[in-house]
Amino acid sequence: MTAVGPSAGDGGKKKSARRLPGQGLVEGLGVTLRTMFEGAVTVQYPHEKEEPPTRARGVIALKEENCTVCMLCARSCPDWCIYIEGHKEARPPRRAGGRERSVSVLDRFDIDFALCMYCGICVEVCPFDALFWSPEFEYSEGSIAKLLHDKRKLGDWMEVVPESEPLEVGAEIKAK
Amino acid sequence: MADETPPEGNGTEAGEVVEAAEGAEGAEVPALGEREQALLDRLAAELGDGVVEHAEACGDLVVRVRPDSWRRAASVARSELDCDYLSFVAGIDWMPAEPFRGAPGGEPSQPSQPSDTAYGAAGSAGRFQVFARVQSTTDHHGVTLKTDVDESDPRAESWVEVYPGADWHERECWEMYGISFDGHPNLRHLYLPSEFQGHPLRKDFPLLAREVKPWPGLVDVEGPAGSDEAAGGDA
Amino acid sequence: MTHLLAVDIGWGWTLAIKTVVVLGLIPLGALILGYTFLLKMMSHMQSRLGPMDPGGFHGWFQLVGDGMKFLQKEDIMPEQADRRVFALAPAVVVISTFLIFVVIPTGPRLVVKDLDVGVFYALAVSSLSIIGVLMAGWASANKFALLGALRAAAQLIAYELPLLLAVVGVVVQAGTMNLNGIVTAQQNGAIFGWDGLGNPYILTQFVGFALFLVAAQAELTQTPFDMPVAESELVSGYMVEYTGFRFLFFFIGEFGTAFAFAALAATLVLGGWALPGVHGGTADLLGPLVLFVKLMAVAFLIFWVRFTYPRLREDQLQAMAWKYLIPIALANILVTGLFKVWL
Amino acid sequence: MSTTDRPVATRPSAVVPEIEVDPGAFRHLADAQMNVELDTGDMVLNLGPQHPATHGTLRLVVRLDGERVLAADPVIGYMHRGYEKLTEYRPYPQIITLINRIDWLSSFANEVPFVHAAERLMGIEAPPRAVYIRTILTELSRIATFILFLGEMGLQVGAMTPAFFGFRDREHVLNVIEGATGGRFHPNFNRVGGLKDDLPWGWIAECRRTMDIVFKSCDDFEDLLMGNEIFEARTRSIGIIPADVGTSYGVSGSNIRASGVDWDLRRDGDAYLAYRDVDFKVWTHPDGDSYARYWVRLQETRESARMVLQLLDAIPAGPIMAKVPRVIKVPEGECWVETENPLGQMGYYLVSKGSTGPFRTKIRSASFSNVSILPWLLQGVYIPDIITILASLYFILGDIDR
Repeated sequence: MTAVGPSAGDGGKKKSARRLPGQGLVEGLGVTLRTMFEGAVTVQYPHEKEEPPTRARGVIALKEENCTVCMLCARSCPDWCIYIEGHKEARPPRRAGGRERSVSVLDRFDIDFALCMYCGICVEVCPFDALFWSPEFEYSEGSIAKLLHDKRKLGDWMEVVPESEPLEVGAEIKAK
Repeated sequence: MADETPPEGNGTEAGEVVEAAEGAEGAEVPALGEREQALLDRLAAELGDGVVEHAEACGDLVVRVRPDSWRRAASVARSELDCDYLSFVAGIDWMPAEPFRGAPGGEPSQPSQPSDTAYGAAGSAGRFQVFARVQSTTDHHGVTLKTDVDESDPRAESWVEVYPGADWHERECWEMYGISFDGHPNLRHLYLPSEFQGHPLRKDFPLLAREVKPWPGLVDVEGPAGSDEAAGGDA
Repeated sequence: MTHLLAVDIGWGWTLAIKTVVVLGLIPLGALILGYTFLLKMMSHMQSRLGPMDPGGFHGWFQLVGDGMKFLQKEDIMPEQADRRVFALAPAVVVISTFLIFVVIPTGPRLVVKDLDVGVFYALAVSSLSIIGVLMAGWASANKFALLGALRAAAQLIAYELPLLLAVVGVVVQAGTMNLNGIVTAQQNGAIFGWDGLGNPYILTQFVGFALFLVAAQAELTQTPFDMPVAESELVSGYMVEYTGFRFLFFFIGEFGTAFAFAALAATLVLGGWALPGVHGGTADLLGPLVLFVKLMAVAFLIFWVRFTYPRLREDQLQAMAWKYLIPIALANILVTGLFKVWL
Repeated sequence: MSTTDRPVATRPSAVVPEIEVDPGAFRHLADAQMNVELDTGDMVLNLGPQHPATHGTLRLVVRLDGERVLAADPVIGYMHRGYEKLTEYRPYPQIITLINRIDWLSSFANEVPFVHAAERLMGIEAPPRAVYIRTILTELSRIATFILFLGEMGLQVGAMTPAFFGFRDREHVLNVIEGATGGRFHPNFNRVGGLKDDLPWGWIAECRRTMDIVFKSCDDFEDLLMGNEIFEARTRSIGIIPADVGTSYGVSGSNIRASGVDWDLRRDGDAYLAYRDVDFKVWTHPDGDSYARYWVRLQETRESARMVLQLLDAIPAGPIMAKVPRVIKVPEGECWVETENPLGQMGYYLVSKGSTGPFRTKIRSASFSNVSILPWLLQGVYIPDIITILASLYFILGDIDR
């Protein structure tokens, strides 16, 4: 391929045609006038809402029962914005005569959404399916400090976690 | 508690772990491609013993030249090799990084580099190196040039005369590594405020963001009294 | 106006009414233009809706709210500013706008002052605003403001001439500089003997009208001639240091002048207050409305161009004025004069 | 312009260095900062860091004679985040989300060369389906970047409407990107060895529809802005970059193609992504001025949309992730990977010592070199031309400062 000038290509709509003086000025006016009657694209936000895609990374929800306090998400976080504390509790054995179990109990699970980069690594690394993405986005706060959300709040967001969606043609269905 | 590997709670993928292929370079220098060999030959013909060592890195030619041939290498690359395009000039500090105090290597949160000093492709004479890449926009080849920089008096020849675009790159290298460039008209801070102390990209310059906050992995689960079982192993 | 609604009132009352009308007209005109074109037309041309909430219906209250917000704001003055000049500048700009309205007729008798040299006067006072702009730029002690003011001065002076020359054609054709006289001449004129519509000079003076619009665009410092405020270069030019109600003055001045120029253009070439077949007292009553409709049409053109085009460069603007607009205007005058003499 | 009587905006207390005025000597304004006395008739104007034309926090100290620029000195670093240092403290998966933010308008394209470098060192290859999806998303991010440029350029030369058109039409492209990756601006969708997820159902059809919008949008820009005589007057022969000067400064991408250099890494570089399977044209323009840069980007937007349509037809079925270890360790070695990003040549020189994170990452970002030509380019132009040139070079501050 060789260098081509503006008149040699086929990409422009009308690039090579000799144009009348002032034609561009009139066409410009035409575009704005046409747009004026085309109708707006604005979504009047508080009155009407756009539906974000299912995959949209809006907020991280926590399913507390599944969490085993393994700290994997906290360590994988690029920002170190997840704070986890927990303790061990002894539980009676599942079967009679079995060994006494020791269960990790989550005391604290905070995500600082002011620091969070919404990268989703924590959701991805969680081996126990305790973290989920939700497209929910309406949780702004008046101050940055209030963006630190605890496990109760994160748990509430489990309600808005969407069902997993079907994949496009040709995708290999991965068993999760 | 700081495990060598993350807790393999479910182990679904543990069996499928595939060992990554070993490094592209073995002990012996692999044969260069035809085009790379031609480039190297022309460089060597012009620079003579200015060429110290060469290597191949992922299909690219890496040539280490003597510090006093550094600018000459640039003009040869520009005039003889048709490398009219300067991609970048940068520095590198080969000093082993301090081991991360939070956890030993393998942690997902923070990599720990090996503590032995190993020099990359085409070797190095010491801690600091300057490397640069020039390319040809017509023949579509490129070469990475490296030169050694004395640690006690880090300086290299400037490329600004050959490639005016080296100006900012060398300024960046100067403030980040403290490597000054002889012949640079205007070596002053590029990114950092002029009163900044230190050279941030040197390996002995700590990353403050990682110092002021405790590593989240350290805050660990306390087991019930008498239990020394690791956390996370139980589901 | 002394005989308005057939009531005789003393000169003191007349003066008071006139003052209130003129003083009220400018901010009102600025509001109407600002809302209709800046907020709504521009929004829709850009696929937006613009403000929708304030006031309920399509955000009509938005600009009033903005104005009130400006009044509450702190009056900041730069430390290095020339304080008196800085404070005076916005007033000078607005006053020049007020003065234009003195001569614009809204009906056969509805005019504040029916000057014999009305056109001349209107264009003369409109250029007073340059002084205000220069004062603002100089007094702000800001380089951007200074650059903007100097650009404004150069530009406004360069465009006084085409503006004036563009109008001369109309004056020649009407045979009077009295604005009411021009309107009457259009109303009583005839197109090739057909006088159903009168003879709006836009038909014969189309070139003059186009020149007037271009020059007015430059006078108003609107895109494509908005270099003095050039938001992407000079970040607002001479008004960069103004806040609060002083900035509001500039805003009113900008849109008020646009209102005035649109009214002037409507009067000069669209027949002003005249509606075919309407005469006498009815014309006095309907006149303001007719003029308003016509000036909105002109303003639509002005703002349509403003929201569509990019900005020229200062030197290109000068070249355009001296190389093209002035020769064309002179030619227009010549042709008009020839027709006037020979026909 | 005479500014002799009154110093404008200089503080009386400032220490005033004596500066001899010799236009040639101000090639590099080492110490011509803000507080220079104006006793010589020149004026030092400080554009930025907060200025509407600098896309963020670029600062330009320009020395003016009237409105003519005698010398210009770009001051960068107001957004320096030290990514090269940060990468040394993070493992590979976390770095992908970081480098998203280098050129935030085309985040996806930033990720590609990095994962490529890691993959090459590890000796693995992403499966074909992943490669195709990567290519599509890269081109989509190119379209998103350029559409914004096509409007933004209008705003910088004074036309407000095109900017809104730019945002309006880019929104469709961002929606498509978000639909697949979950992130509008920061997809974080690449993984070493493949992709995070497969495409959602219906995405291909949606993407096709969006390409129609893109074509229409390009036509709009051509009518509204590029064909406009005023726009031509503002951009023709403004900021001419000769080809040899451009390359020696490292100017790349559309900027250098607008100078007639027929060099596109998608076609000319090491084979990467699926570009070898796509039929596309590399657009160049001989003029090298601002208009040429706009023209080239407009054509490239259309070309990218055509490429996306081709790629959508040809997506192979299969897995989207190669077999990679659970903890990614890149073997010892060095690798240079460069890609044709929307803003130009983006490259990573990755040095690994066999750990879970890189030992050194040299990030070669396009805007850095593109902007480094400014002191040369801005000499002798007028103030409005500065803005035109800045806009036509099209840089992203994050891409300069890294």
